[in-house]
Amino acid sequence: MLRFLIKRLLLGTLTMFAVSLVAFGMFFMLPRDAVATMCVKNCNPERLERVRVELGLKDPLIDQYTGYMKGIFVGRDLGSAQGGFCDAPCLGYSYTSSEEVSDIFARVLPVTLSIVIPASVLWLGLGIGLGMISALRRGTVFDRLAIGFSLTGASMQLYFVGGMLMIIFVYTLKILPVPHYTSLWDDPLDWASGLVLAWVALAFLFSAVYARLSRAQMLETLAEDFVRTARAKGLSKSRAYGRHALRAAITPIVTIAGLDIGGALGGTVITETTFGIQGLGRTAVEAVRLGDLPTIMATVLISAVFIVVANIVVDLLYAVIDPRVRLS
Amino acid sequence: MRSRAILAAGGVLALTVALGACSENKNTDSDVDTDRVASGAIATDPKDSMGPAKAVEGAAKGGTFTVIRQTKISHMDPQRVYSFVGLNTAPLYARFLTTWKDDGKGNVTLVGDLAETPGVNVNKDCKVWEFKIKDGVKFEDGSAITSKEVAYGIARSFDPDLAGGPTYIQEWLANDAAFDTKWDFKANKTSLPPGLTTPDAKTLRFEFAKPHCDLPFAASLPATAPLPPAKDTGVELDNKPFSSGPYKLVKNTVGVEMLFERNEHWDANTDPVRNAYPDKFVYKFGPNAEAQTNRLIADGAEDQATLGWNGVDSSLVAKVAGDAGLMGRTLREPTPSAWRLSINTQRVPDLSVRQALNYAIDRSGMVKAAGGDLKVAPLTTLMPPSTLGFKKFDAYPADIEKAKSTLAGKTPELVLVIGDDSGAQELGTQVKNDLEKAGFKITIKVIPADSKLDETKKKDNPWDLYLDSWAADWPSGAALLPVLFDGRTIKAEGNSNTSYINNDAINAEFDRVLALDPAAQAPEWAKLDERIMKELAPAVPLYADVMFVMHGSKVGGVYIDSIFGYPAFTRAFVKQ
Amino acid sequence: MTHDAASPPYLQVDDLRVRFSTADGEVRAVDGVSFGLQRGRTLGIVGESGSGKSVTSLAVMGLHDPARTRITGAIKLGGRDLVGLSDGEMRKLRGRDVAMIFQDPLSALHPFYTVGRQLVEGYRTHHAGASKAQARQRALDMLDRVGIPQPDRRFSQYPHEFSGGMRQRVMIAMSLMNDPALLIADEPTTALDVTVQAQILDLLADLQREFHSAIILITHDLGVVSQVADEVLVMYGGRAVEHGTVAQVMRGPQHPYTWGLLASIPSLHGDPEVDLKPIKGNPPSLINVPSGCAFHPRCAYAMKPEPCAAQVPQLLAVQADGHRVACHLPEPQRISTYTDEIAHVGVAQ
Amino acid sequence: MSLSQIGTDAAGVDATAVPVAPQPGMVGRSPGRLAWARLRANRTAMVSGWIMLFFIVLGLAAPLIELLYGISPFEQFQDKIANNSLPLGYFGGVSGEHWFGLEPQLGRDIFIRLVYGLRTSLFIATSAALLTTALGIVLGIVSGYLGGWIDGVISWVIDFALALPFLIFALAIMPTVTARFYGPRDEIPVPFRIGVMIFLFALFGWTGTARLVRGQVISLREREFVEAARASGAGLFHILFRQLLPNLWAPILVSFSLAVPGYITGEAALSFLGIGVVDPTPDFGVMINKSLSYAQTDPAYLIFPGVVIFLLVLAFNLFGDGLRDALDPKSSR
Repeated sequence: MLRFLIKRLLLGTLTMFAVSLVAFGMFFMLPRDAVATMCVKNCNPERLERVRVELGLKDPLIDQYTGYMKGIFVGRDLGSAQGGFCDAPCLGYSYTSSEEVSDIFARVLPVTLSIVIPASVLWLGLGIGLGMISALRRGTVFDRLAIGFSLTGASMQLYFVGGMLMIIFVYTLKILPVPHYTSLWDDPLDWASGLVLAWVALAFLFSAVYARLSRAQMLETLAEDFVRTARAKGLSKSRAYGRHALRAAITPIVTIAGLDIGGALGGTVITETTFGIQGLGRTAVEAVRLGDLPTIMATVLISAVFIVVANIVVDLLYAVIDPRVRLS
Repeated sequence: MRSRAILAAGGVLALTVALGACSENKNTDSDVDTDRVASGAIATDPKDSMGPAKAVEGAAKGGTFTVIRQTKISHMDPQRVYSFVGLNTAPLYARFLTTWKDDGKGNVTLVGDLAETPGVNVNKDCKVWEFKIKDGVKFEDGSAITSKEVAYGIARSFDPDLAGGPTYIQEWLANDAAFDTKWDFKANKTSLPPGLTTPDAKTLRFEFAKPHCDLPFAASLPATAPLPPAKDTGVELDNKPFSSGPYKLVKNTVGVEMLFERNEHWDANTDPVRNAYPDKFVYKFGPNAEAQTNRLIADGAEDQATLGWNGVDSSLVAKVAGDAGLMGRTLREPTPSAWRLSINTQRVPDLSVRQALNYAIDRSGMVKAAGGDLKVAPLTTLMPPSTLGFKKFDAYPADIEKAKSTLAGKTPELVLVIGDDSGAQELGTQVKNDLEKAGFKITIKVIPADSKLDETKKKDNPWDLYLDSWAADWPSGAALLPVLFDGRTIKAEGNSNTSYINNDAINAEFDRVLALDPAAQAPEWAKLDERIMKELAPAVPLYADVMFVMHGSKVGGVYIDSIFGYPAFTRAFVKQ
Repeated sequence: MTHDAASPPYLQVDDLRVRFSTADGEVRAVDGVSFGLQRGRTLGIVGESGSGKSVTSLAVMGLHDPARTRITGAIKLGGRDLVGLSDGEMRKLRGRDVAMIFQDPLSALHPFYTVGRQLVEGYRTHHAGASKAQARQRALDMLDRVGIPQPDRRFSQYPHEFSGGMRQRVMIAMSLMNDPALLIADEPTTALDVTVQAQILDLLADLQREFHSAIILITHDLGVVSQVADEVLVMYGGRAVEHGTVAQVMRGPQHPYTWGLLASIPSLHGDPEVDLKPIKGNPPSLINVPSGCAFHPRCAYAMKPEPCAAQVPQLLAVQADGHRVACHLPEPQRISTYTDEIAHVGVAQ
Repeated sequence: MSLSQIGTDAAGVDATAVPVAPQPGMVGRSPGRLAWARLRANRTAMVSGWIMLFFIVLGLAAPLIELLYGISPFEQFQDKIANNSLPLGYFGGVSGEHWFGLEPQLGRDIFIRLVYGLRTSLFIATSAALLTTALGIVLGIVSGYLGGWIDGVISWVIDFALALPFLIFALAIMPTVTARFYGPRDEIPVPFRIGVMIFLFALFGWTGTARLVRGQVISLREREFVEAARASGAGLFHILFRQLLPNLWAPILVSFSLAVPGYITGEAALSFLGIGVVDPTPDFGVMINKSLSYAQTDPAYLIFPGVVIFLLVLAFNLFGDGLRDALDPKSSR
């Protein structure tokens, strides 16, 4: 078990390293000049060149890369134009927004978390609940409605659902404010009302997928011999289905849920774009558009960390749930 | 059964269809005064530069005025402020050498802000200028503002770390575009740049190698804000500027919110333009134009004293325009942001082709493609109507047949480069379709919007046509025509003359007019505008942006400033 | 055998019919089956897949989905009719009065729970007052009883840590936790190695002597039946086609289908030159059961069209005591055909 | 005709209780024919199949439809646009001439642009699904069958590909690649952009199929027929693609059929973000992106493309589900 964990962690580190290399390489392949972008009206070639030197963009790529990575672990000096020494974990100083990238994160990460966490609770609850119930009530009207719901949801586009939700609830019924982000700690009610449409849209789409998945999984599990054994022992339906079947049916769902949530934490670009909320996803997209290397690196790394960690967590969860994994 | 859910979804759609279909979209008249003519003067009487500012009718003191904006303000350090939002926010917490008295309708007067008058042209040759600092002007800590702090502010704008702000004064003092190599601020923090002196605590003196009659204008930019050397925190000043204006920044959550409260040491009697009615100003960042507009349409309790900086979203223009009640809470004025289709004359040397391009563009379609007549106003001149001395003319009235005959059977193949931002793509399509009707063959090249900006500024850029905009830093033709069309300034990159036109006769005209007294220049620029269009046709003027902003029901006193075309807050108040 | 022939049957099934409604039509999985079974006796139910043998046993357990299953007839357990009992009532019987062992012990045990937990759970379901320790002791006793070494250690292991035979022993231990009067073993040895098969069958026989329960052994293998059962019920197409003691059915089978089953048992004593004879054709659809005798399309001796393809043969007693057969062929012909053509390739008892 | 196997249709406690009893009529039919027969019997799948076919024909026949409809996707009708840049008239300018109305601003016809958008979308989705499936099959089979370090490497690459944020990379790769292949004055041809999109999908999309195939292969690896082939000295290629692959076609076909609607959505999403197809090429994602901000003032602009893409994806999903049921009756239904 410990060996397994160590192996997973090592592989995860390797993945992160590879991701950082790719992200770094990607930036230098970009056909755009971040420095030229930074200057407004008064740029001349000499000044641009001096800024490039200042930012270290003239150093060998290897030095730039190691410099950046060093910053993450021990911090580094960014120069007087970028606020001097930057403590570890230093994610660098944004070229375009004149602030430390970690400050940008402190601003946009809560936004993405505020979208993803409630939405995932909603979609997992709704999706798994629907799927399980419809599997147990196979063939009933409920089941058919649930299938219809999940197929509709799985075929919908987030931006379309989002647009329609806004037309209905914001513009026509006027019962919700235009989607926006407020800090949960400042005003919980405004936080919720500003994000609820994003949650609903995400939950609608994802829960459809999870309803389908968990229905199929539950049906498969219900057909398993051990469920019949449980019933044959005289266990009640609720116990046989609610415990024995559910526990077995939930494992593959945990895997997918882990990866989905991990991926979503790395940025819900389309959700953010649809609802006009500035989270990690849009920040990343804008950073790429503007060629803002430190922000690109940091967003890519953060979202990769989420995915890699989610992967490891899923593996661990799997081991907790399934003794066959744990003991092999 | 499965279809039932689909039916239900269909029902919701049908509902919204019904909602959408219940109103017919018709043509409406916008009442933007696109033909207003600007008038301007430079105040010579020191009384004009003294406070207090003229009271605004119906205004009351107190309350919190809120501005919402999509993204944070890139720089708050006055020496680095150059964005429109920065330029119009800086007056809250900083004072400059000169400033504009502005009625919001194009009638402006340049007055002294910290200075008693907008500068004295000592030898009448525009080479030596003197400013006398007013008595009783103070920083937020109560210390007096003298010519020393103003000079220090100008000096620190030489620091390459503090880039971003305008560079006129630095370049004029150093007589070199690479001013920071001429004088190193970091190495000489206790001295002043060449040509800048403070003979006494009241006097600031500029001595230039060449005449710069525009100095009083340039001095109105926030870069002339004062700063005591002890309060210079370098790049950190961006987050916490040291106030010389009526408000001070007391809380700054970068990118989220800024809170300004009164600076008790500011004296209204010294200030000719700032009324400073509200007790507090709050800037909130995040919501996009659409969200801002929707909030303001709703006019909820928390948004009644709020202004949406990013304007009425183009998607909502129709909604706002169709509702007289909402229109009553909007400001709509043409701005100095003028758009043109630049023609790279290095690649399109044939004047007849450039003239044909001019004939081929149909501005009424352009206006629709750009979002309607509440977003843009058609323009046939290089200078926008907000320029002092503006005179309307149309050298090439839109006419496809005329365009064809001007081309005389030629079918020029031209490449139009546009950015990948969504607005630009519509315009690109519009331009392409217009031009192809006249016989051009247009290739649209889409590149990232931000790199388009600097790529087209490279002299050897490979494109023929591009959409460009220019907003002058002061409403004088001097800040527009020579900047955009003087061929002698063309360098390898970073050009504003993106038409790369270089005509000796015109260049000579620039020199002649620039040497005139600022007041005398105005009509000359208008004549020169027409001459450039007729003789060189280096661009196709398209339209000027219309500023169409909305505010809550308790907002008063806000106007669209005539210099930059953005909401200005010097007279803002919260209705009680 | 210690049974008392005069005692009333513990399980009495009368004219049991089980039907499922499916999208494709009604499945007549069991169609009029009757039999009785006393405590201490073992009944082997034999047939191919789809013959209705498993459905019969599941009907006794009450494990069908009530929404889609129609059960008619009577299933009397200790005098009480199970047909029509609510799931709640049925639940109390399951595992206590009737227990079941399934074919594949690996899939029949929950992979995520320890063996001990699964045993204890069955016990405590029916012994509400029992403490955990009591239940654990009972489980250890049962594990020990079914021949699992080191029950203490094994108690906290997971099913995948057991071998196939050991798993089946666990299943048996689980079924015995509550001293059931009736034990249904659905193909308990099919998934096991031959040597292990014999051990498990021996174990079942031992346990039966000890606990004096009735056992229904479901299998497709007449050979298995001959080793442990007292009686045999041969099913085909949802109907009983032959019923009698092991001796009667094995020595003098009278239904052509039974002959086919017998012929497919490899025999140590038979002529090695004669190939095994699988029954030609496929089992019948239970939605469109062939008319008349369901076996007639595959029966080499069928008298077509009348009466085999037209009339459903009744399960009628033959001369020998208690031996019943459902076949239209005249009894003498059945006896002679068997002795002349079939017996020499079949099993010799 | 009631041809489906009765037994395996059941689930829950009945599943193993009901005997599998194929009908006499089915004996001797190949699994493919059986599946086809089951598919034919599934009304939902057939209806969605027809809708799917309708969309495909519509897309393929786009130029013909343009001819009949008489309006090109690039033609502007700005005389029908009001000075607030929205179409004149009711519901986004719907009229006998413009069935789905006009786009705001430029005034192009929405119907004909949707027809062409369909064509783009279907082409990209189908090619991407084909490519990713092929890639996934090869890597999945190799990884699952060979095991060992090859499996380790491929599995790590899968993890790695999953850890890369797709949209960000797509955003970065598109301009990089186009800059590498085309000069600054060249218009990027639409087929090239489409090609890059397909390539992007292939680069990131093969992992799902590879995982699926790998799992299946691992379970098949020790089966007799593979052992037999191995014992008889069959080459690796033979075992992988002649022995194993034929046993995988059912799950592969299902994953392919469900990948197509996935890529329809994906293509629209990329274009929605301005990464994929760009104006003036007609495209769903581009249209929806633009229409989103008109949700209040011109909802028709959002609704027409939104509903079309929804129906398209729904038809593909329903058909894919039907196909899955037909190929693998034990699954969900």
